[in-house]
Amino acid sequence: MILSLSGKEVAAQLEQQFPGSIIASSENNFLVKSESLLDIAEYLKSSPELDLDYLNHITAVDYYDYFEVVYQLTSIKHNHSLVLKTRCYGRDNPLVPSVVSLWQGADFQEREIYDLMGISFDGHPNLKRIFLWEGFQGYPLRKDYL
Amino acid sequence: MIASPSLNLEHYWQTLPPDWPGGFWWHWLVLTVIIIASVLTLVMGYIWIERRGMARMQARLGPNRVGPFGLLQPVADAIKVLIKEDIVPANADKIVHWLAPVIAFAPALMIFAVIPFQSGTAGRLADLNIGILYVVAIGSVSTVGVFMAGWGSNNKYSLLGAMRNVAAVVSYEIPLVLAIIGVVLIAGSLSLNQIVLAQDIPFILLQPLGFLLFFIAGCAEINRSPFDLMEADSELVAGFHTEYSGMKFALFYLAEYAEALAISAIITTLFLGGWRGPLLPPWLWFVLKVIIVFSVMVWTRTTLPRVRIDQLMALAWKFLLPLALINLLITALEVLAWPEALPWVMIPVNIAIMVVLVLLWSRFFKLGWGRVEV
Amino acid sequence: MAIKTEPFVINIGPVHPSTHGVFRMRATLDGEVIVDLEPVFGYLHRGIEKLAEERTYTGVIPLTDRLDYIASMSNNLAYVLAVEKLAGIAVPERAEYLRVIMAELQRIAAYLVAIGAFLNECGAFFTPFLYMFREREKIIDLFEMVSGQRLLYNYMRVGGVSQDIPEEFLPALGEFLKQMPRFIDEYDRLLKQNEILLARAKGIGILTKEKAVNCSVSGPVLRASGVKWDIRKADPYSIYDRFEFEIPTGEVGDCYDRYRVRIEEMRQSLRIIEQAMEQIPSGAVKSEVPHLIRPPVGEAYAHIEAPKGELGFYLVSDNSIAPYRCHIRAPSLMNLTALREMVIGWKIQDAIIIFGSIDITVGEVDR
Amino acid sequence: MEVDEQAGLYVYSDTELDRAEGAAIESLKAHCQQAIPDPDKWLEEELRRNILLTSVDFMLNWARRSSLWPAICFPACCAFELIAANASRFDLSRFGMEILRASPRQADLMITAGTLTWKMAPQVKRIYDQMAEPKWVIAMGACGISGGIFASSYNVVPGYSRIIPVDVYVPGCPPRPEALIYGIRMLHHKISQRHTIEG
Repeated sequence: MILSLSGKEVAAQLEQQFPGSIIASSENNFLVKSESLLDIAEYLKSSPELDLDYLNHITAVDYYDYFEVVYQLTSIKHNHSLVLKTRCYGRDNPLVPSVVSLWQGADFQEREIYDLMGISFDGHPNLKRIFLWEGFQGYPLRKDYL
Repeated sequence: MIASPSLNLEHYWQTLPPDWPGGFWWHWLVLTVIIIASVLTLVMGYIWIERRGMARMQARLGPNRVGPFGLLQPVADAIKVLIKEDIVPANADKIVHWLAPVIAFAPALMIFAVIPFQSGTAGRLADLNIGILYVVAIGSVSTVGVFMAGWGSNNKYSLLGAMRNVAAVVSYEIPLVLAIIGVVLIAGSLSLNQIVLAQDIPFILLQPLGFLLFFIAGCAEINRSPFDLMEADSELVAGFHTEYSGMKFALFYLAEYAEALAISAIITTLFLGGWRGPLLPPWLWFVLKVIIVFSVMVWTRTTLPRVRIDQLMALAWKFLLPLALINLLITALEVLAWPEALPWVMIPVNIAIMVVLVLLWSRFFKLGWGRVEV
Repeated sequence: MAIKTEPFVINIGPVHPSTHGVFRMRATLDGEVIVDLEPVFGYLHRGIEKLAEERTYTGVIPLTDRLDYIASMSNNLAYVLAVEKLAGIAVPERAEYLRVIMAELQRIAAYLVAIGAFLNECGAFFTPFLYMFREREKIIDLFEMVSGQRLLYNYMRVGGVSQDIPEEFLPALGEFLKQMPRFIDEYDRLLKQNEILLARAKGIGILTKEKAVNCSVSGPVLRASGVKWDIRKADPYSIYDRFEFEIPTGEVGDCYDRYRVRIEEMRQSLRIIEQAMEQIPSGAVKSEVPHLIRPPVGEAYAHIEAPKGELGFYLVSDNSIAPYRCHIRAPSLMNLTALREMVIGWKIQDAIIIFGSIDITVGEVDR
Repeated sequence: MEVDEQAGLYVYSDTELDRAEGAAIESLKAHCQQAIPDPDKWLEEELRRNILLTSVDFMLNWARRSSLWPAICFPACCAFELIAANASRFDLSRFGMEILRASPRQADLMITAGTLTWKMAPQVKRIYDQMAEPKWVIAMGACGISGGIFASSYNVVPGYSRIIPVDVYVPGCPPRPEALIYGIRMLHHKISQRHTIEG
């Protein structure tokens, strides 16, 4: 079985490294500030005991007030996984740092989120619409899309 | 459209059989009609054989609804294609686009002018004393047509396909001609009729390596699988004739099979003893042998995957060319030793030489797993 | 003297014989060599994730069929596992076994298509493809017995499967298991003993271990690169911990390895089906589940080892009858991440077979 | 957009090409909101024709229906039923249809197997336009007829008849190969009613 790492434990561990960047944590996941996402992700990937080298998926959920971006990470070596979340506010130009530099697998998924949810990823090498065409009005996966 | 026969009319008059109705022009007219009709019929037969044979090899039935056993399928295809709209792409080079199918098709038909399909003078349109040279020269012309099609269509896939074709034909022409020279050495003549007459033992037995080389190079020359890179379905859409429709496409389609027919006819003439054979009438022997050769081509087409363009080149230059040269050398030595006619003892010897050489070369030469720099 | 050349941009697709549907690659060529390639998606983007938000939990199952349409059973399974995880629904034993049998049969069927298409792209003129389809028809017959459909089965339900198997199913399955190994050997010989195929496939399109993991590649493509990662073993969902099977891996990560891994996995799937057939208990095939499922507020991610790779469903519930958010982790899309690096520097013919060896379904890429 | 002085050609960047594609899709979407009716009027036509023309017609129609070469246009799920119909068990090659032309110029029949999205619509229309006359279209599957299960989506064209005229509709999701073969037989029937020569 893939061991689901407890968000609380990992958050406690990270709190020393990155004070103030963790907003909340629960058994399944933990929520970080979007500004410090890249640093934390880098730590999660490179730290030997976590070694979360495999990015299962990225997705975004629209909660009207904010967008939640969810990262599911797995370590193939230790066979454990972790869910990392971040939030971004505002409906005009929500912005989250891109993790393509860490996990190349994020490339198409970030473009997909940009295309369908309208969240921009800062630092993405080729951020343009992936499924819909240039000039498509609106972002279909948002809850207020008509 | 048909090559003018030998200019030496005086001589020609004399070679005609005494009971031949009319003279030279009658001979020309009747045989031209016979050749065009039989080539077109045979090409349709080929298409039928290929579609049915291929279907059987692929665990299917193949066309069987149109006419008995689907025999009328090629006829229906031909009528349909001929009455279909003819599209010229907007930015195409109109003249080149229009001329290309003609130039590709005509040579395939012209080759049959010198191929003897029957004993005696009535069995061929012209008995050129340099028949095989004529075949090789004319055979290369259709490449020009293919390249014109690729260029004139203003389509990238067409251009890629055409360029592959030119590269392949230029490379494979050399082993092809070298393989022919072996036959010419033994027969002692360039005339196709003389070559047939010289085959008391079919040359496939005396020249097994030459036959192998000729068959491979011939398949590559006419874009049969596994060398069908020019119209590679899964890569280049339809290759050089991507932009062709209607009658022009029909000409390309016909040319493809007419070339296959021509190559099988040449193989039959050079290596399988042409029209010679017991019991049955000579022309029937000829047709039978041609169909057998073509069936082998169908077989390879259904079984073998396609090689890559650099592997195609490597096969020509590293495998076929050296072997063709060695074959030529050995044949020359044999002919030097027995200037009259090669004895039948040479059959097992030559076959053994072929086996050894091919095995040896496949040791030296690998198609190359992975990246091959050319 | 160097001849002045200039790059040549060619659009492969969206309608092209070898793009497995409507996929487009914008390739820049230098002669025959690819210097740049950009995959273009979206020609089959039907908005399944959006449509799922307006349907009930059960109503989403037919949509999942149409994701990877040559492996519908696997898609059903991944989705119902996610809903069961979200709502905490138990599944009867017999249904679990049926699910495993169907998922493994589906894997064989999907690999047959993958291998056939790969060989077809090598230029084998439909022959291997048609032979693979002959065997695939047998599997489809089995599926038709249980679900009445030939392609999009819609067989699994939340809390079990839609109906029990008819009594002639297990004998037919046994017959199939008896015949299939011989055919798999035949396909194996196709590549192992053909010089042209070896030359076309060996050493082509190498994907290294590190690159594969970094690019989130999964399934046979990941295993061919030498990573022993199979969710059936790593995170045994359903009842996969009860069966014995191996995880075949490749060494180099080239097209040949990807083909070998698929062949080997078909054999392992047969092993799993055999064991499941022996152990299958009798009993109910569906637990008592309300027609309109209202899972508690929360989220769940369930993933399975689908024929293409890790297929996951991320569901968010707001205690209504429809999912608040349904995200699909599509293996085909992720596996394409590495495509650009894999094909650059190769000939256009290689690019086609590298693409074929990754084996995508556009329905899943674009969703 | 840059201008290549030497060749006198316009060089577009990828972004510009993407925008152009987007504009084409939008304009097609704006123009194709109504279904195109079946263009053939043969049903109402009176059969007042002489024997010669009829037999010429018969011959041409026989040829056309006996060698329908399908174009490759396989967007989605139904493609697999189409391939299955081509494979050993159902074997469309019996009707002379095994020659799948990858080039639309040489094809007669477009079997639209699968969902059509607005992004794909311009390409399908272009393929249809590239096919040489006479040409026919079979809309295969629920998606091809009306958008099917995806009809309410933001990117799905509700049926191929919005962008190209369709001759035969084969319902099903996906239709079984038998249904497709039945549809092809219906098309054969339709072709044999055609008058090429106006008498």
